[in-house]
Amino acid sequence: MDETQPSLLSVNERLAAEALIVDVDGFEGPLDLLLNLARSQKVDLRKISILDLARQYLAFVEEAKRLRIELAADYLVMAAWLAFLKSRLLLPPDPADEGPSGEDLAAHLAFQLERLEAMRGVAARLMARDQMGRDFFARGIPEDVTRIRTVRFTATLLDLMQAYARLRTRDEFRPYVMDRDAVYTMEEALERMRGLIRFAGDWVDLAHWLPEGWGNDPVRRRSATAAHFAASLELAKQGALDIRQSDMFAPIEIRRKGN
Amino acid sequence: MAEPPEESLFEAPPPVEQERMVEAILFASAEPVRVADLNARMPHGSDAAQALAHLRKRYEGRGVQVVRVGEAWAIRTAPDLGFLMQKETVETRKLSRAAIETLAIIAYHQPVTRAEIEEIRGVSVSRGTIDQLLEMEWIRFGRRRMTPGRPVTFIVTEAFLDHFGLESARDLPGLKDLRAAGLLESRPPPGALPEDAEEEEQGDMFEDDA
Amino acid sequence: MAEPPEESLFEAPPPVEQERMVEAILFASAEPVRVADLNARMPHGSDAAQALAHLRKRYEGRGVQVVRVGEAWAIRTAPDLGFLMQKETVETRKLSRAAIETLAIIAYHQPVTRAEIEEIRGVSVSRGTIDQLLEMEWIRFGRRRMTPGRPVTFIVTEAFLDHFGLESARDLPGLKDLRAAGLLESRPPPGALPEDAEEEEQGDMFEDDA
Repeated sequence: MDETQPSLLSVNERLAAEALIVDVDGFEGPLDLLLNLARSQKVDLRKISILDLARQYLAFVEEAKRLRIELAADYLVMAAWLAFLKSRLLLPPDPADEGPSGEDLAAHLAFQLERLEAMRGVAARLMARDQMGRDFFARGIPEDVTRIRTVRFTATLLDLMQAYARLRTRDEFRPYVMDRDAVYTMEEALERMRGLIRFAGDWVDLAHWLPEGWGNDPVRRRSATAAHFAASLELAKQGALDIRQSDMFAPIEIRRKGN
Repeated sequence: MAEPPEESLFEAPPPVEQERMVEAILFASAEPVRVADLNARMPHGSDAAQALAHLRKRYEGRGVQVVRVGEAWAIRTAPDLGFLMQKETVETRKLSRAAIETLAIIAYHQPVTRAEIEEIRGVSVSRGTIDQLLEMEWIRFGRRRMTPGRPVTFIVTEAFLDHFGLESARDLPGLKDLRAAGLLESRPPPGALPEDAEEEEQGDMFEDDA
Repeated sequence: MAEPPEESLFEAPPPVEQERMVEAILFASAEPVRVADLNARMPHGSDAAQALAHLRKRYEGRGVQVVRVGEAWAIRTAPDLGFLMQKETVETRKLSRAAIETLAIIAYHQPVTRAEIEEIRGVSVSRGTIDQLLEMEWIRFGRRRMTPGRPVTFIVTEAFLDHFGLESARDLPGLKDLRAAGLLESRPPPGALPEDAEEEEQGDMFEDDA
């Protein structure tokens, strides 16, 4: 369209704008509306006249104002921006101006419109594809994978030794520990662990090393645990064992050094 | 009559047997099965990928087909026989136009941030739209973008590919044309600071195993 | 894409097509399908029974088969491939106290009879405990004892030695070691086994360990 026919253009544009306003609710924002206007130019989107488009959009907003239709704020923001773009496109470029040229801005708007149009096109193509559950189908009677659980029992050499020792000492054990009250000394623990440590080839939870009869009663367990822990530190210092704890409050594990 | 699997532990079963095994596993599962999972379930030394290639050929033109879904494989009925399946047809929830467009933008621009989706559509994306697509398991969160604010990105899932019968995201209709036309580039508006890092990441997505 | 079914209304589809249809329907159906239902779903003039017979033949020897389920038909995994549909998981559990004590007694006193085990433990040994240890292949039957009743004896196995990293049962820490280690805090009670004899026996058995 030519600038020399403003009146004719404006009549057409007003009519078009009025038609659009009827279903302004049907548009998904200004870009959607612009794309609709652009389509009405009936040319390849790449050859679209952004200047005409700006005019059409502004006519639409004018018409809405005249008809006292409330337009959402983003429509007005777009109108302001397009008015700015229009002036940029019409006025000769100001060499002192730093900002992007009107042509750059117009090109970007054209790109946005073309991209939105393209996305709508592929969205439609995507939805037109054969779809599962409508055009093709998955197995109706899936055969479940059954799980076979096998339990493997394990025991360590220490378990074995402790079990045997427990059997061999069972009858006399109780009175023996009773007279010690509830205190297990560090010396006792050290003595005991020196003998035991060579059987700890793998990491063992220190808690498993407590002597029989010291693991259940909390008072006795605390004493024995403290004694064995102190003894472990001593043995670690002497280089007889490694000691580790994976996390705060996690089990303390020990292992013979040089394994 | 069954050949005990233990005997095959150190010698792979003959190719014909491997093909039968892949056939049985794929038939049994409604979900696509990954090649790695096939190999894990088959006797030691089996080559599921090769067996798959043979099986796929065998089912060409049949009532069911062996299809690839991303890194996995499945058996699906031939699309031209859909008319026989009224009984099996599942009524999918009608997607809104916003949801369909958002889905397409995620598929073609992935990984893509919510801001980018909004920039392309020119309107804000409602929480509900994204939620619906997430719930349908057609999209999922991708890696965070290494830009200020570290926004999350969205990508499409294997279930999406499965639903639309796509072998991979590279097989999206019209993808090549869109890319050739430069419509998948993230082009910042003039005057904005170029976001180089982002452009790079964007380019990676479809290239790595092309 | 879909072949419009109307075209087939008055002329039955070719047999190969009918076979494809039966294949797709059996595959996608959530339950076995009767021949009458197949016919009802297929285009007019189709002969589902014949198509089914062809399909059945086609799947002979394949990884899945067309099988009859009551009055209806379904596709199922070939029986010899059932093992592919099983996933084995191994769970590790600690041996029970009864089992570990029984095992210890057998290891230290082998060959030992059940009556002797019970004497040492002071409680009866359940059949299940012995069975479990036998099943784990940590113990096995030794020679029968040449005493009245000729009771069987138990001894530990190679697998037992393997598991505990022992060269032989002689490598088990002896009583002296246990005592030195503080595991034996007192002398064993004067029980059924004469104390001295036992010590001696133990000494014999494990002396190279000292």
